[in-house]
Amino acid sequence: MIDKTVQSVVDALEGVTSGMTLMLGGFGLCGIPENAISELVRLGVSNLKCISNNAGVDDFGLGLLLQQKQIKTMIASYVGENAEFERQMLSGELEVILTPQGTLAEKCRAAQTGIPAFYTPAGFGTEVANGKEIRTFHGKNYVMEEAYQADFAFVKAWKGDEAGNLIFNGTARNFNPLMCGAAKVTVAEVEELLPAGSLDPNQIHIPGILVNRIFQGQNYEKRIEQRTVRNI
Amino acid sequence: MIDKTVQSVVDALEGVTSGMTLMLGGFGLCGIPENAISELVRLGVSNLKCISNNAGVDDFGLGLLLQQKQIKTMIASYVGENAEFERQMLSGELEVILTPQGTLAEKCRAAQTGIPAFYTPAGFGTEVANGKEIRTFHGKNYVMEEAYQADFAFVKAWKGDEAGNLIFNGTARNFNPLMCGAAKVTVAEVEELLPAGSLDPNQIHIPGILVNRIFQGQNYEKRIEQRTVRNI
Amino acid sequence: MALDKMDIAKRIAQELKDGFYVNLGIGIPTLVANYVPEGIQIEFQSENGILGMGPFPLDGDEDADLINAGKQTITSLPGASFFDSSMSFGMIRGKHVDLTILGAMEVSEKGDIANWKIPGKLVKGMGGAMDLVASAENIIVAMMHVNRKGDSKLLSKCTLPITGLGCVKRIVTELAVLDVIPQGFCLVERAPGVSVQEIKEATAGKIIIPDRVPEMQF
Amino acid sequence: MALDKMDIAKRIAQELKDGFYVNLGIGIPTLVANYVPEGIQIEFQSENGILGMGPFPLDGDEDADLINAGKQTITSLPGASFFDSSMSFGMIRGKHVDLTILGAMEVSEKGDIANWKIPGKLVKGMGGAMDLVASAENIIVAMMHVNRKGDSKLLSKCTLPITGLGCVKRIVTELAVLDVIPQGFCLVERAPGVSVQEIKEATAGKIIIPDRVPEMQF
Repeated sequence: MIDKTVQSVVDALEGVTSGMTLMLGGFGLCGIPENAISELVRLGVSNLKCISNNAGVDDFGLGLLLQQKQIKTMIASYVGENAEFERQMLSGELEVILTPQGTLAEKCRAAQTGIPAFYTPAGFGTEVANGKEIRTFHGKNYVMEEAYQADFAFVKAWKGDEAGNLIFNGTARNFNPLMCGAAKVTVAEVEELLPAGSLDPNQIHIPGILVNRIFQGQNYEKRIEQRTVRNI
Repeated sequence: MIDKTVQSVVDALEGVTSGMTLMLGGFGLCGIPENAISELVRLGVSNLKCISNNAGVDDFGLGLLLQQKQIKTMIASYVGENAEFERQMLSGELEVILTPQGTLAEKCRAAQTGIPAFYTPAGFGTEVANGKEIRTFHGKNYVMEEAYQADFAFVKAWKGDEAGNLIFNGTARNFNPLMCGAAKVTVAEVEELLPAGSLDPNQIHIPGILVNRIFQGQNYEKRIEQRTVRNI
Repeated sequence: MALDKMDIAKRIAQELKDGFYVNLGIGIPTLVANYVPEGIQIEFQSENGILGMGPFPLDGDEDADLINAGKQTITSLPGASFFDSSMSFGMIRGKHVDLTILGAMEVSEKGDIANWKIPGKLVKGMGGAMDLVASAENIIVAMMHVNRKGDSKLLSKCTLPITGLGCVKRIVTELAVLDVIPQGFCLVERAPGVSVQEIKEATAGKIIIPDRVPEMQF
Repeated sequence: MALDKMDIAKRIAQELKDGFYVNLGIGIPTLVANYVPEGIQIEFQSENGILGMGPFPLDGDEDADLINAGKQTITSLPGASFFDSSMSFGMIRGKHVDLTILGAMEVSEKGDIANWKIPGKLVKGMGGAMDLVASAENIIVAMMHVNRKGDSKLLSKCTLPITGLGCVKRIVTELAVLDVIPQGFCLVERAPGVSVQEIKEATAGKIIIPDRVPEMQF
């Protein structure tokens, strides 16, 4: 067993510097790497290019990095719910590259799996396809999309083991598995870190080979964006 | 819950006709859809194009279809261990298209996920790349490969539920998940068919949406090709 | 009388067929889940990674790890499954989802849809909409026939940035049900008490009026 | 004296580094697992879908659902995981596997490898070999220096159909360890008692002989 554990979030983020391209898992505030984000704020690294489906809210998630103006470029599919984001985007401080959600997922998975490019129907005929190759297969038009290239990927899992194997919970899975191994260094934080051999090898969502560093996360807030209940 | 159960292998294979393209899961004899293969023999359909990593052995797996000369074209990555296969191939009765194993897997997954084509480094500079587009990304050469198109996919899972959700066991997983939803009709046979709600939604390998018909398999032989043991 | 949002959702729910996997967009489409006809089995997919989505949880049962694409807390039903975003959009692109219901700012008579961006205003992003409209065989748009300024949203050509080309099959508004056919918008049904003339006037794109246009039945 | 297969495997095992994920081909490469140096952690990947592969099972413990790429029954170690073929070759193409050790029929002085097909003879197929050689950063070939007819397998150009171009980094044979460098095969080590001259004669491709060629150490 190859041990991937590091003792703290500080060790986990060693090597992160300003100007890097980072992938961050999560959908909205669900399944975001809370510990890594806090540490990025503490480190004060800037000029970051962040690849993440969303950009958090004003005071949580990637919103914390926006507050400190640490992000220069944001690649996302949906960026509502964030006034500071809006201000920086409209003032031109922040570059925003909007990408269809499925394309964003597949570009991560392509990076993970050594596929340099693929074709998708998403975005054909729209401004998303500008400057990209268009190609017809079986009478339908597709856009060529290339794999992302990133320096660090920060993901959050539910359970993990010392070998770096990960299991996600519910819809907190989302982009997290696809970002593992999709950057030069993958850092996983987990709610529960277990000894190797604790997880059923059949049930592992991401094998440890795709994770470089794993650590026991602390103080998860797991904020809910839209608490919605039924009455009966 | 959308019920995908059918009562027998006969119902499961309804609509299979001669000349069709079939995907069959399994690696060697591990995780092959034994019941579906037996029924294909019984049905006597011929002129089949089969996509499967291997072609079985003389008296088991796809070898059973070869014995009856039901296969016209075989797409596989490795076809050793089968004398009848060899005879038919050398005599020209059987067309064989050899495809790198990872490319075969990815062409199935592409069909499953609506990706018409992708680039892979496998086979560049070899006869596998003949007639295919070559393209350079970041200084490395890649071959363009297209998704498969198939009529039926036959897969074997360990556990399944009425909704068609599947869980695989050990290395019997192999190509089975990738063929689900990769053909017009996906037929899953399982060792244990359970009521919907019996499986943990976190642990499902293939969601039922990718399976059209599911049935309780019978009399699994699960033959071992190379029984190898250690002495201590 | 023009329909309200609940009625639009109710009318769209009549399009659900037994065994359909359905993806619902935010807004009116979400309401469709409340009107699934008796006796048919439907599974709802939410593109953030669940199939077999159930109703909102009871107060106190909310789980931060279980939300829908609108970021609302949800529940899962027996037979549900969770998966990653790649598998989720694989289902969508692979045409495994039978029906997509979503809102729109504009639809053209060619079936083009614009629903993600108003130039000069804040752009929130397309989320999964471009993947959905580029992939689904069967797309129903739920929207108001005219915008707040009184301009028709059914146009000969979209004026706003496109989300997808030639993809909308059917539109349900507060006034009518229309199909997109090669000749333009084909009027299929009128809202109860709404005249063909009213619908014609509210439709800027080319509209085809059959001899008989029945009222919607609820 | 020329090495036997066990010794070739033993020498290759010296290339293993702590924390390496390793894919072993069929034949001599499989034997490398028996000689992992003390004190280092290695995980073996088998491309049919397991990471953390253990030794063969004890008699009676065989599991038909647990095999390696050679279709042999195996076991799994603590920390192991099972996955599908797409994920498995994703690991390989994505360069997550640190070292690939495989056999060859021919290697050229440019690092091309041929190991899957002999025209006119039965073709069994490339299996995962083309994916492996096209992707791995670090490929070691384990093979005999000459074939049964006495012809060198280290050539200026491969005569057999290619498996991959310019991919082999190091070759370990019964006679020598050689690196593929821009100028050709660079002789790195001799088997104990084997002379430089012997190696030179057994090598048809261009061979570069440094001033000092140490003997292999075991």
